[in-house]
Amino acid sequence: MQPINEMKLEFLSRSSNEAFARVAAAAFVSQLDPTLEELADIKTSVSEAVTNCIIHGYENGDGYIKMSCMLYENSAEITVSDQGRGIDDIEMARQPLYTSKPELERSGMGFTVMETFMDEIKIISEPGMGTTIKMFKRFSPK
Amino acid sequence: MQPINEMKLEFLSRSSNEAFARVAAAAFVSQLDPTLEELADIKTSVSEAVTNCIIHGYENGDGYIKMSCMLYENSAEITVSDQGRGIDDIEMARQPLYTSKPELERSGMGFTVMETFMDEIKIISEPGMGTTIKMFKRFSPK
Amino acid sequence: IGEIKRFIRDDGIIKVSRSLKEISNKARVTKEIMSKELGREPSISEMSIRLNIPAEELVMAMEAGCSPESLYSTVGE
Ligand SMILES: Nc1ncnc2c1ncn2[C@@H]1O[C@H](COP(=O)(O)OP(=O)(O)O)[C@@H](O)[C@H]1O
Ligand SMILES: Nc1ncnc2c1ncn2[C@@H]1O[C@H](COP(=O)(O)OP(=O)(O)O)[C@@H](O)[C@H]1O
Ligand SMILES: [Mg+2]
Ligand SMILES: [Mg+2]
Repeated sequence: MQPINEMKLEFLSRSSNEAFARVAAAAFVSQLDPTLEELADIKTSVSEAVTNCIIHGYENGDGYIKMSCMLYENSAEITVSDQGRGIDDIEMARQPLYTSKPELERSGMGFTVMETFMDEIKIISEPGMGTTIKMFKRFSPK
Repeated sequence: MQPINEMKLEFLSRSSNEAFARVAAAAFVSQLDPTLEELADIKTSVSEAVTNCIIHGYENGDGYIKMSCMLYENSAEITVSDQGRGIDDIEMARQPLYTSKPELERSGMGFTVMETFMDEIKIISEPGMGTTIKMFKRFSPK
Repeated sequence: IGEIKRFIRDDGIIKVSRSLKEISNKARVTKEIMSKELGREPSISEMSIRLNIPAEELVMAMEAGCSPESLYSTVGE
């Protein structure tokens, strides 16, 4: 499947960049004319993925986060990745309510939110190498 | 001078991406808390630079455009570049009203607009290699 | 809220373009009011606080109202 449009973004792992990444994804996906609710789903999922890179991937240290966005006729694929610490046990990380940082009052619901709001998510991660989240969303036909 | 924040963006040379690049730049720069007028200056200048890459750099063909944005305490540097045809005579290109595409009803005022709305612009270009525009803007102190 | 939901369902779907335009209109009015109050242009964060919308979101919404060739202005209406 050939994307009809494409962008790639790279930014520092600062919490101030979470809102920026969310708006950048929303502004780009708006080209597909989604509904408000579909756009909110995208924004929430991007927020969760980027926050995970900042807090878990780089543990609030400095690093670069990459986000790419491919648009298709009626769908979008968004990839968010870091080169941080990686995930030891992906199955466990996916469980609702599981968090490795309960001391930070994390809810452990990030991946569950992404799975609920997007049509498909894929987690690729290697300890010490980093984490890539691929999220796919189909939009209601016009 | 160390930037306090930084982002890099890459996207296809589609005219629909001009508005996207403008929003992305403005959203990122909004972290410095500019006035609406300063933001409008940034948006207009980014529009002109990106449009030039699409129309002149790639002559409406396919190519990638890069935009990067560095934030400093009270200023921002935005770089827009293409790997398209390049500019033969930069001095001439900078002249108000000069356009190499009068048949497209271009106004020839793109560089003049950037020079007016930004504090500094630098044009780096080589025929056959591409063009890079560096724009610098200082914001009113709070 | 029930009312709003019913409206959403009856109407099918609310397009992003419309909601952004509403925020954009609100922003324009707020900017005028604040400029008078302050005797200068408000900054984006001052507007963001007044409208209770994150600065980045406000920037995106304002795009909807200002340009004829904007991403959001024509589609779906
Ligand atoms: N980018 C990442 N890098 C390293 N670990 C991650 C990353 N994203 C998620 N994780 C791991 O997966 C767990 C579950 O993530 P999530 O469902 O978002 O919950 P929370 O962020 O609230 O802990 C995290 O606690 C963390 O251990
Ligand atoms: N990215 C670019 N690649 C190649 N040529 C360019 C580029 N940007 C500007 N130019 C050249 O500089 C000229 C002046 O640009 P500008 O002031 O924006 O006027 P206009 O776009 O209306 O022609 C253009 O007509 C073109 O010849
Ligand atoms: Mg999380
Ligand atoms: Mg021009």
